[in-house]
Amino acid sequence: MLPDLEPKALVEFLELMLLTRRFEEQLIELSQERNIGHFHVYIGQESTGIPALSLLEQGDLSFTNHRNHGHLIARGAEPGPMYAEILGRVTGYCRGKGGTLHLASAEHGFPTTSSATGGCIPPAVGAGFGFQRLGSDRVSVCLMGDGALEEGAWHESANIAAMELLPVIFLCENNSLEALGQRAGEYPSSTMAASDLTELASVFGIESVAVNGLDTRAVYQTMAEAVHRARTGGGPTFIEARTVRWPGNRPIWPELATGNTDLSMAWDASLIREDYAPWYREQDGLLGFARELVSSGFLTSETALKLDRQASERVRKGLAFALDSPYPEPEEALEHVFAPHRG
Amino acid sequence: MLPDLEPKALVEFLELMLLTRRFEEQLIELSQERNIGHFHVYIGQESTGIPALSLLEQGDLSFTNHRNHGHLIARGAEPGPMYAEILGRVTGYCRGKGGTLHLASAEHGFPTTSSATGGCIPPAVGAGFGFQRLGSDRVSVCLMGDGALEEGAWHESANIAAMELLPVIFLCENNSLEALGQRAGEYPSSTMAASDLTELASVFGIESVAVNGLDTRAVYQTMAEAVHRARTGGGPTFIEARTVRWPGNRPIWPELATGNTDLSMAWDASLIREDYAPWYREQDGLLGFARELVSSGFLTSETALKLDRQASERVRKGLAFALDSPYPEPEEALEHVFAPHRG
Amino acid sequence: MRRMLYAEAVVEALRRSIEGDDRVHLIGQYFLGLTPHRTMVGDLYRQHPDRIYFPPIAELGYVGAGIGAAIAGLRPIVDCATASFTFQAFPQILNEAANIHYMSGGQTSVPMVIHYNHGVRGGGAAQHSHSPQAMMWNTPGLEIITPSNPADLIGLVLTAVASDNPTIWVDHVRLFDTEGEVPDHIDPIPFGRASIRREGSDLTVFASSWMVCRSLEAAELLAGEGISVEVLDPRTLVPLDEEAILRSVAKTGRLLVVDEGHLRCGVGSEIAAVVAEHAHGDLVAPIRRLSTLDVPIPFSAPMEEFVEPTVDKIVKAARSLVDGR
Amino acid sequence: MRRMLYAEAVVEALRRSIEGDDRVHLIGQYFLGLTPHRTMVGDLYRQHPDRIYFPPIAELGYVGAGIGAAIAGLRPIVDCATASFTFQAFPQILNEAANIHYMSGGQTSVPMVIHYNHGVRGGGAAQHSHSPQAMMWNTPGLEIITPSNPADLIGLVLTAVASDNPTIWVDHVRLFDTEGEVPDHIDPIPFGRASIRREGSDLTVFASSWMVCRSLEAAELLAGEGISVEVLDPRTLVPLDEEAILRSVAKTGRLLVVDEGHLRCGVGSEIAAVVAEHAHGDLVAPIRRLSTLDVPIPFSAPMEEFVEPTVDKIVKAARSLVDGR
Ligand SMILES: Cc1ncc(C[n+]2csc(CCOP(=O)(O)OP(=O)(O)O)c2C)c(N)n1
Ligand SMILES: Cc1ncc(C[n+]2csc(CCOP(=O)(O)OP(=O)(O)O)c2C)c(N)n1
Ligand SMILES: [Mg+2]
Ligand SMILES: [Mg+2]
Repeated sequence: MLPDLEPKALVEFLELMLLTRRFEEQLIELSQERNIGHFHVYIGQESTGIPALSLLEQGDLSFTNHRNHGHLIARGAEPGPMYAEILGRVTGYCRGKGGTLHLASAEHGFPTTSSATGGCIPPAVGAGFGFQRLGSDRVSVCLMGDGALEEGAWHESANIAAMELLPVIFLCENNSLEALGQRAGEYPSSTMAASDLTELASVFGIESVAVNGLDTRAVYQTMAEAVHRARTGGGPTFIEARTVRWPGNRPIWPELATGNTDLSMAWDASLIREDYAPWYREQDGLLGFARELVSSGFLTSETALKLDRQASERVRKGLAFALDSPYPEPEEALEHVFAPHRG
Repeated sequence: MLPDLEPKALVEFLELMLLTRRFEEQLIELSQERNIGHFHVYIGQESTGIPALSLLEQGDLSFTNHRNHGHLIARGAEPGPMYAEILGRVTGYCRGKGGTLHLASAEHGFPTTSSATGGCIPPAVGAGFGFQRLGSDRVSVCLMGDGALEEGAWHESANIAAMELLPVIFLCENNSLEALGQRAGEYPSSTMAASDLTELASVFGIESVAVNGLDTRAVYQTMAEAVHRARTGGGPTFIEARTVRWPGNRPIWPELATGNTDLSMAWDASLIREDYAPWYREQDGLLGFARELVSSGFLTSETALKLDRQASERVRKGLAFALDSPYPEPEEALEHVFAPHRG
Repeated sequence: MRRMLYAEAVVEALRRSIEGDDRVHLIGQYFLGLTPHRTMVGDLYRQHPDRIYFPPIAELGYVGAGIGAAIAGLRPIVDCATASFTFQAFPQILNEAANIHYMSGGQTSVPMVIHYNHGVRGGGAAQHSHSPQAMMWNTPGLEIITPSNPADLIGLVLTAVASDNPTIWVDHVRLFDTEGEVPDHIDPIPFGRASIRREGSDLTVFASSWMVCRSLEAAELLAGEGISVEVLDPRTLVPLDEEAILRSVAKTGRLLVVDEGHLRCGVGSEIAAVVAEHAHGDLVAPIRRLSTLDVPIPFSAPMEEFVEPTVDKIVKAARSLVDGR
Repeated sequence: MRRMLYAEAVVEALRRSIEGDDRVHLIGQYFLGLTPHRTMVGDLYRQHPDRIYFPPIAELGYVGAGIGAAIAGLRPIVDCATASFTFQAFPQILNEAANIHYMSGGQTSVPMVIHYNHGVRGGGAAQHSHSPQAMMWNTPGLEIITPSNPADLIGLVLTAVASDNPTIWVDHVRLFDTEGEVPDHIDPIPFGRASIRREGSDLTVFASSWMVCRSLEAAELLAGEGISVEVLDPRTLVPLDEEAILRSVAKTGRLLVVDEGHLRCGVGSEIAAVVAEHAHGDLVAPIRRLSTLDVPIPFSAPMEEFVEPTVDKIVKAARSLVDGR
């Protein structure tokens, strides 16, 4: 279902979802032409991250992980400096020091990005602690995968967040429902014995809820409640957003298994190919959201296609910017080890 | 209540409880005469460890922690080499290398003792893994405090034990019910948000049960079921045994706050002093067990006192043995870094 | 000038930090370990209850929380108690705190202090006697202070708290009972400036933290034998005052590195390597390292003493370096 | 003799270990990282499904489980994948595995192998490029093997698996594509015996793991300039073949230590210190260390290359040591 928002906001969600999708499809294509190294894509999770993160405000902080592209775009990061970072250019958000694994943009509320599984959890909780002690009403968002729940860092940090009623939202994107090696029906993920991930949080007394990550309305509402709770001293919330792992995401190196997304499949079922029919019909949150927008009359299919072309165009320009950008001087490697001492 | 066992077995429990108690009282007295360093006592937890560990057999392994004296005695370790280890003598179980923090006796099923909080948990689970892979029916016991549940090691290890249905018993002795700084009524321990410790295990699908650690029958039966489950492939069990922290245990350095235990208080209420009356009456599991044994007619008070004298005598001899023992040669420090390579 | 116990200086440094900057919060409570002095931290807590947080037994979680708090605007001082417990927090200290400024391309800083008590404390045995300074130093991105006396301690902590970088504050419970002169007004001490704690001409002894005290004691004894020892205290390992070390070695021609860590890849190895690389021509004798022997720390006192660098061992090593005896 | 890829040798070593001893079980599956070779481990799994365990993302938990399993009678080979993830397991590796034999007074042994892939792999950036060998070596109680070619790898792993001690098996993804001769019959290689990979008279280059390959390449180039380089591969850091190092330095009079870890308190510091202490008189030039620069590893390729020890840097350092250029 669609969130209860002005059409403008909904259209903006679509724009951001399209931007994320085209950004990553472009990246995968690029990776087939040249060796750009290992990276992780957010394809299939856009319907979670984009509505959820729309609720944040200036000064809120988000701590994401290796699968961060969609999170940054959701908060307004630009394709150009994102690509530049991923391609190791000096015009990247981290001046080429971080790459895709550590893509961070402080101006968009991403101070640092850890790609150690579970690595972002303690700092995310700590930012909540900082806000609380500073008497601020800002909130901290921990953007974690289901796999991060297997790390002890989760357990230690959840306890601290719960004990201190910290303004932290754990947005746990569970994309392992279809994980290879999963004991289907038994475990939500391949290596987690808990049969319901939300219980891993509620055991500490943390408000916990599972939502269908493809249902933008559910995601938006749940996140809105969580943000409100955090801002008003109500403590942490754990949200498990269940999405389906994109078929192209199965191998370690992503492949465009389902091709470049054909947005028209959202309203023209005849275009849906047999090979990945369930994906196009039900599992791709972007197609689902566009389908709802168009069928509810918020948008015509023509406008949708126009927005899509605009997104592709922004992505194309961003990539061109990145490819035109220089690499950092090798000596820049010596900078930013330490911040200078003042005074 | 008393476990459903032959009188002989029950009397043996009393003997071991007395041995543990006198062993530690003696140690505290010694620490007032000379500096023997920091140590942790098991006083008040005897009614848990002694019946529980009586269920183990040759080849089973136990992984204990800094509060280990009662565990070793429960499995038949001798006061002499225990004292010797605590006093750094070469006749100690670890030849003076471990001390009280790492008191271990492989022949009694204690291969190594970690005093890092939570440190014993992963190896305990691993021993279960080893037994399972070897096709053996031996079991592994993890002897942990409630505080160890705050460490991430717990979370990671519990998941592994649950996923693999390992023959592991987590015997978690919760002595924090009276902990200083505890938010009484809210949290069972001072720094744990979970309001029921057993849920920290059951969330993984581990069989979990809380027992009154002063109720030897409950402890014995629960442990018997757990051991049976482990031996027969039924997987892990978590037991929270709730005991009351001994008043002498409040400061970091133990003090004989309640004096040397006067066993007669078990049957002669007139001897109970006002200062720590609840302790003598209800919270000291040793007195409680002796009280039940005598009042149920399993034992006369005279026999109980005789056993007590025998325990004190064993402890006295053990201490004399330790004090008579030499320190290791300083050069022994160079041994046992590595086991030799063979062949 | 006042005379002050080192333990008192720890509390004064914490108090000045808390009272001097609203953003300073303490996480953890075992700054003074389990020593009798620990109650002084309790006093501080009673005076500033909203500035100290007592975390769960979750070093990884609470050190990491300190990182996030620093990013959000606090300047936390996080205590790990016994140095060995920092291992629990290594993923956050080594892989997050040390890297964040760098991998964000300078966008984000982590102004936090991480305190621990290292070394052989007497009966700590294998699991409570670590000196992980070498591991911290092997990790670019961490500043490291190793105070050895009350005045330095206060000045260095003030700088650490003002620094925008994660700083490791290395303490030793055996320092707590030592005394020193403390000026009435103490300024922050800039990092990277070694202190010559005793001047001498025959031999340079490099030592940090508690080993400075033992080295000074040894130097006094050696003076009685006519051996003139210069004791150099780096005060901070990161940054390291290489110049001061090379200057001293140029003067004395001999170097003994005393360090409480283990030998292999230790602090002593680094100092020896720096001098071997840059002062080869100045040396009239081989460099000598004196560290804790490469065995886990044994519990029993005679063995424990056998493995650590003692005054006696320092004296002997110095003597043999100077006299060839 | 067969020619074999290093990656194939990894699988052969694992297979021989599994097939040679029922007690050997693998915990973890990323022995070959995420390289294309990784499918070979999949084959092994299909052949011996009951001998490999795929653990959760819980390095502390599963490395610790390996310890307990070893105590209970297995001989586990535990894979931590990328070396940086060993930090998660440090409390178990450094404070349990390394100490257990010692603190139990020899009662208990921990016969396990812990495998990781270290170093700069290309784009791994700050959090996936660590070389924690120095930290492991700073911890008494751990054996460390650092193979650099297929034959050594197999022989060293056989010894590691037979050893009753916890042994760190250091690998490097950049080794996987290298090739080498492997005898048809390989015996276990005793620990503590360095291998002179190339004889030379002007300069000793000490290098381990992947840096051996780069050093050999540099030596070949230097030979063209008339500089004769001896390349010494220790094969095991613990135990260390000090004699072989001192013998080589006695012959050449010069030492260049090449190490992929960070400089401070690194493997290179240790080797430099050993030689400075014991071969001072043999040196005709100062020791020189070449390590990864002391910055977190940057992502972007030009910066990454700038910080690591390259063939070019080895050549230049060697040249300046020999010629004073
Ligand atoms: C400490 C650590 N262990 C292992 C890894 C290797 N690793 C990279 S991504 C990943 C899976 C994480 O799963 P999840 O958190 O669910 O994220 P997803 O990739 O599914 O979005 C793992 C194990 C790592 N990066 N860090
Ligand atoms: C990793 C680590 N952190 C902190 C400590 C300090 N410490 C020693 S005992 C203890 C309390 C442990 O509580 P619990 O497990 O309940 O055991 P109890 O002493 O109550 O029996 C702590 C925190 C430690 N030994 N190891
Ligand atoms: Mg996932
Ligand atoms: Mg407790």
